[in-house]
Amino acid sequence: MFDKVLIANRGEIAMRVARACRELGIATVAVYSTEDRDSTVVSYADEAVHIGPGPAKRSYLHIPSIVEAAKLTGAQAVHPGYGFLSEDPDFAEVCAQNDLVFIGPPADVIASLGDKCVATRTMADAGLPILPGSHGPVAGPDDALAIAERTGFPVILKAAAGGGGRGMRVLYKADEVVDAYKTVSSEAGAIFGDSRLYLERYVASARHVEVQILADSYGKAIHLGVRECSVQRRHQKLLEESPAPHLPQEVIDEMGAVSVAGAKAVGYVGAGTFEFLVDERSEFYFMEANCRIQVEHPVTEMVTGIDLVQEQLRIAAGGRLELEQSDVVNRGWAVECRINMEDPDRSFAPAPGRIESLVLPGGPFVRVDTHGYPGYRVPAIYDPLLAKVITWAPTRDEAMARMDRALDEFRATGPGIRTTAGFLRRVLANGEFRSGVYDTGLVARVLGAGPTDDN
Amino acid sequence: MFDKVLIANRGEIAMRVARACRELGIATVAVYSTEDRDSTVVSYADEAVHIGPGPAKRSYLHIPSIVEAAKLTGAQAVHPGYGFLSEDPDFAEVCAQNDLVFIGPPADVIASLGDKCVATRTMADAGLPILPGSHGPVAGPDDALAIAERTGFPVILKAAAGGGGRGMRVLYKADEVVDAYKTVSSEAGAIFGDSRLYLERYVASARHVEVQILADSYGKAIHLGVRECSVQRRHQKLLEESPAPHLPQEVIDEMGAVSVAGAKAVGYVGAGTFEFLVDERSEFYFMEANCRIQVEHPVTEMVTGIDLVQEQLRIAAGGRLELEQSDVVNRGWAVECRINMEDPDRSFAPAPGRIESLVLPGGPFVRVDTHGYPGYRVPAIYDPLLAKVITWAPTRDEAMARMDRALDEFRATGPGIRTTAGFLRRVLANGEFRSGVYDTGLVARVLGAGPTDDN
Amino acid sequence: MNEPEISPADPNRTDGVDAAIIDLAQVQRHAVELLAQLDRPPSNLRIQAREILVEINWAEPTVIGEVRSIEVHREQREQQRTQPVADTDDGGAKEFLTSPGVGVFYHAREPGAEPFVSVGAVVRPGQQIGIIEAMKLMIPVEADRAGRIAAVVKGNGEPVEYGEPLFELAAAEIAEAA
Amino acid sequence: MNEPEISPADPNRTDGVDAAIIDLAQVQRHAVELLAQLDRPPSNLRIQAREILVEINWAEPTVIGEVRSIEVHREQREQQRTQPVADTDDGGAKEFLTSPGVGVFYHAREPGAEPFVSVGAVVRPGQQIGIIEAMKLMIPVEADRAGRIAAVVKGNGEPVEYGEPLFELAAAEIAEAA
Repeated sequence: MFDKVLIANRGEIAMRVARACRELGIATVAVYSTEDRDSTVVSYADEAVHIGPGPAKRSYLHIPSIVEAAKLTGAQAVHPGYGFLSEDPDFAEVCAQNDLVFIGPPADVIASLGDKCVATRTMADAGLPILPGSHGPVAGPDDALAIAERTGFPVILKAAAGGGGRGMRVLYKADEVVDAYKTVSSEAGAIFGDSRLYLERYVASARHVEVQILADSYGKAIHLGVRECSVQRRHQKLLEESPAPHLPQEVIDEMGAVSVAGAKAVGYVGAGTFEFLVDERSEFYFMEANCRIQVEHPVTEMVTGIDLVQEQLRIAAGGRLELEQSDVVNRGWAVECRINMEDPDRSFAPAPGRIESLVLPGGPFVRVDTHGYPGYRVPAIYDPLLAKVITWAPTRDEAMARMDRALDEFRATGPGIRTTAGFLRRVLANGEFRSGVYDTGLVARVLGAGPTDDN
Repeated sequence: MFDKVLIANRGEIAMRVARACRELGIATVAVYSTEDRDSTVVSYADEAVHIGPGPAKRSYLHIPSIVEAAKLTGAQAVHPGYGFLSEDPDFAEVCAQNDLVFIGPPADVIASLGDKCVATRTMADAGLPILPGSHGPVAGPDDALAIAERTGFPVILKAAAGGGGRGMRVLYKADEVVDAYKTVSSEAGAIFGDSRLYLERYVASARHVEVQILADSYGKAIHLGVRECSVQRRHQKLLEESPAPHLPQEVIDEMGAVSVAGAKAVGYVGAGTFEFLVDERSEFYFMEANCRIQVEHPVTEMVTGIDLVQEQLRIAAGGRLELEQSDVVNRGWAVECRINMEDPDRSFAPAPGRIESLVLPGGPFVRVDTHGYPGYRVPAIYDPLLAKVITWAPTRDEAMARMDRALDEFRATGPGIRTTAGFLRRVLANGEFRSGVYDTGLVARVLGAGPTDDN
Repeated sequence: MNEPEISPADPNRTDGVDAAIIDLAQVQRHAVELLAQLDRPPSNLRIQAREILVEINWAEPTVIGEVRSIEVHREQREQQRTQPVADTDDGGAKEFLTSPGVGVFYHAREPGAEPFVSVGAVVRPGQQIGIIEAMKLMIPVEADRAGRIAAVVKGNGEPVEYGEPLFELAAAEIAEAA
Repeated sequence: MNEPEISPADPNRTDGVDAAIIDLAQVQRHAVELLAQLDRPPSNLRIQAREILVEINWAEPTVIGEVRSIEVHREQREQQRTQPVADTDDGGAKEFLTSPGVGVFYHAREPGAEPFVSVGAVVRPGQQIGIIEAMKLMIPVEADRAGRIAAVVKGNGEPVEYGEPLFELAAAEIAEAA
């Protein structure tokens, strides 16, 4: 195992990684920007290195500073967390060149899975079901039209390098296709520096369900079941649960099996996620693979009892995956709520500030992952995530009742501060959510229903 | 299910009960003494009634005020927590007379199990193994000597009404017996108002292992495995774990089976605990049965996934126990540390005061039950328990590493405040504790070893 | 726990309450003077003197009701529970005879009977002023000090908590009667 | 994030730093003036102006070492990391040329060569004052302002973090050179 690991991230995930390291007896190095000099992980870690000013490009995305910080402190490995450099194949490559272990898959795996067209083709070859469509970059507007007509409307045009809901458009009629192609392609070029698009069938009532996998560097891979991530606002997840309600066990098993096959096909190493679109008939289609630990990984941990970050560390250190597929036993139900520093009454506008008092929920089967503390000045320039509240119970209804109790206990106050905790309680109270029969349109419907019409 | 429950307790257990009620949709009534007017549960509960001044005799032990508070607020049931009135058969009786459901076993069961001589005889009749000895009150000093010689030295003399380490004496030679009988008997009379003693074999290397049971009012009973409670200082538990290390599964199963038989024999209803003394050869002997929820109940919850307080509420409301014995599946390992407001460097002298800052551990598989908050003035006149930190992991070693990490995160500061968190880390680091082969003498040995000689 | 042990059978003692009553009006006057001297309006003013607490919060126009600290929540709850102790017009303080227990408070021995005390009556320490019914027992409530009854705070048949005011004593009478 | 985008391949640019540097001495002077005007010593003084932060804590004599809040812990860690900025005997403030990145700092182009600057040297903005080796690349470090080198803070071959002082500038020279 490593003696010392550098954590190339900030916020709650930096604390998450530091805790896993401490439990394994690994010393930690935090890196921080000037904005984050008072952050929890800076005092929690065994060492901390100031790597640059606030803007991420000059600190958390600045590869030379991070690599030098690792070398100066003698860290043997770098944990990238999520976001920032976590899925940057160049960073993984530079780590390797500098004798640092990048805690994640090899650079070439990140590169191939990061290109949606390549990833889709690879996974189709590995036997994963793919939505009807272009299965690769569309050659031009005329090609787009031809493929759309073959696929059948509605269809969706998406940037090959896209993500987070940007660079995509749903098309309902043939006469929209040519103009839309030109617009989305130039948008994609401007945003991602890559104007290639692909096109596929658009599923109106779609669920976003993902499979957690673990693979070691000796070719062994297992899956840890699914997470339901359909509670999204503008493609940002707000709440996740595991398992996925009303998804038959045989579908979950099949999604797991094809994900393991996909991971093996690309030589995946570490913890990874296979995202699927699930339609009304529980048919599933591969969407993309993520090469990082996910924000929502705790729900999988709570139902399986497996610490995913510890597994990442063991695998990166060259350990063999000791878990067999049969060791992964799902128990009960878990749900995670992301508490963001945003104002739900002002279109989720950022609402950061200095936290004067912070009351976190506690008691049975409640877990909180946060970097917040009373007196913490939340920087405005980063991700609005303040805390993840996770609850577990034997059944979904009990887990949701427990989450409602936990969110009610949560308090973060200070000048100008608002959080999404209250809004998440509205989601929990929504009849559609409670039934477990919901899709990615749920949040828009909850918002449309207004604050007094929840049930 | 009840609509409204009164919580006749304070501190962390009042919060624990209030959380269970909230998750079940039950309204809560807190009762509080003048000392506790700023306590967390007073603001957390739906209603709160001021029942008297600080001294427990005039508030938390004052039956008329509690019963009236329940009647004035329309509460249908009373949860007594632990300590205070939780094992007072008179209180259970008064509740029944006032049409209030006492959440616990019937008054006559509490009365019979509260008398050790009666309890021992009853359990011996039900087939539970009992330590060789008097099996009932000793008739006098001469009878004590005869029984001691038949049992074989060393023996222990204990007050029939005793508990908490008071009113007991270990005897190694026949010529000690007569004088000791007289001394302990008069002590017992002074402390407990009952001078009866019993005598049994003294086990030098004894473990304290207890079985959690659940029984409904229709005669169904199950057990939820064991808790190892041998980390004690002067008979006060400091740390508990589940399951018990190095205790063979067949012994655990047998202890569980006899506890269920004992519970059925006395008509037990609710959550209860059967305490056993376990000797070096894993032979076990019934010591006593506790009619309350235990401080250490969370370790059982973490390994079984069953919420014991919710089960208490369901059973008290007349619900049938829906769990079968086969539903109780132990998963992994859990440990609880009790963080007391005491100074380990000053013989664990009380060290209460105003908590200026309070940092609670968080992250994966860590649970905290506390009534503390920043700014809380801890009253000096009650129990020193500030927080219970519970960790879970697949294995004992991992659970202990996680607990060490969690205790390291714990901070409670303020003028005059000290806690036992640091001392508990010394216990965790102790080689004997880590091996899992320890008995109730462990803490004395850790203390004897001094702060720099832990391993 | 230096307080003398008092038997639960004798719950209507109120030792220590006298010592806790201080001049509320004076604290309020200080608060008003202080406010007048401030250049800009504060969002929070808190003045505490012994057991009297005057706390005033001004809602910020931007603050939404939902965002509040648990401390504020606790204060609010506390205000609901503790009877408001308003000052008199002439700036004097009020004193009360308070409830020694939890139960239902009665003014008279039985329905229709004369109340034990009425407004204007002068009471002596130890004089019965009412009854608290707790667990179907009728427990006499006695005055713990002398004074003249200025007002009846708790109505006949109303529930009371420990420490709640039952009768107000006339301020001017206190020194006189003592 | 209105700051201009800077390529990671060109990490030794310091755009925007000029704009962030304000007169530390002025802030410190204000702090001292403020302190002189206070009737009693505060336990905490914190003055922030743009990116300059002056924070002073006075330890209470009653605080025991082990009993400390996470905030105190953080302060201590922070003090270890941020070089202490002591004021000079004559009351003037110190100014530093600081590290624009993380790596190993060298005084000279190669072992044995003359250092880029020595004590007493006057530097111009943009003048090379050293090299930071990061990821085996030798990145020139340039002065971001004018001044006379008063002291060498970071030795040749020592590791540096972002923002660490490399050279001290003589206070008197700052206005002169500016």
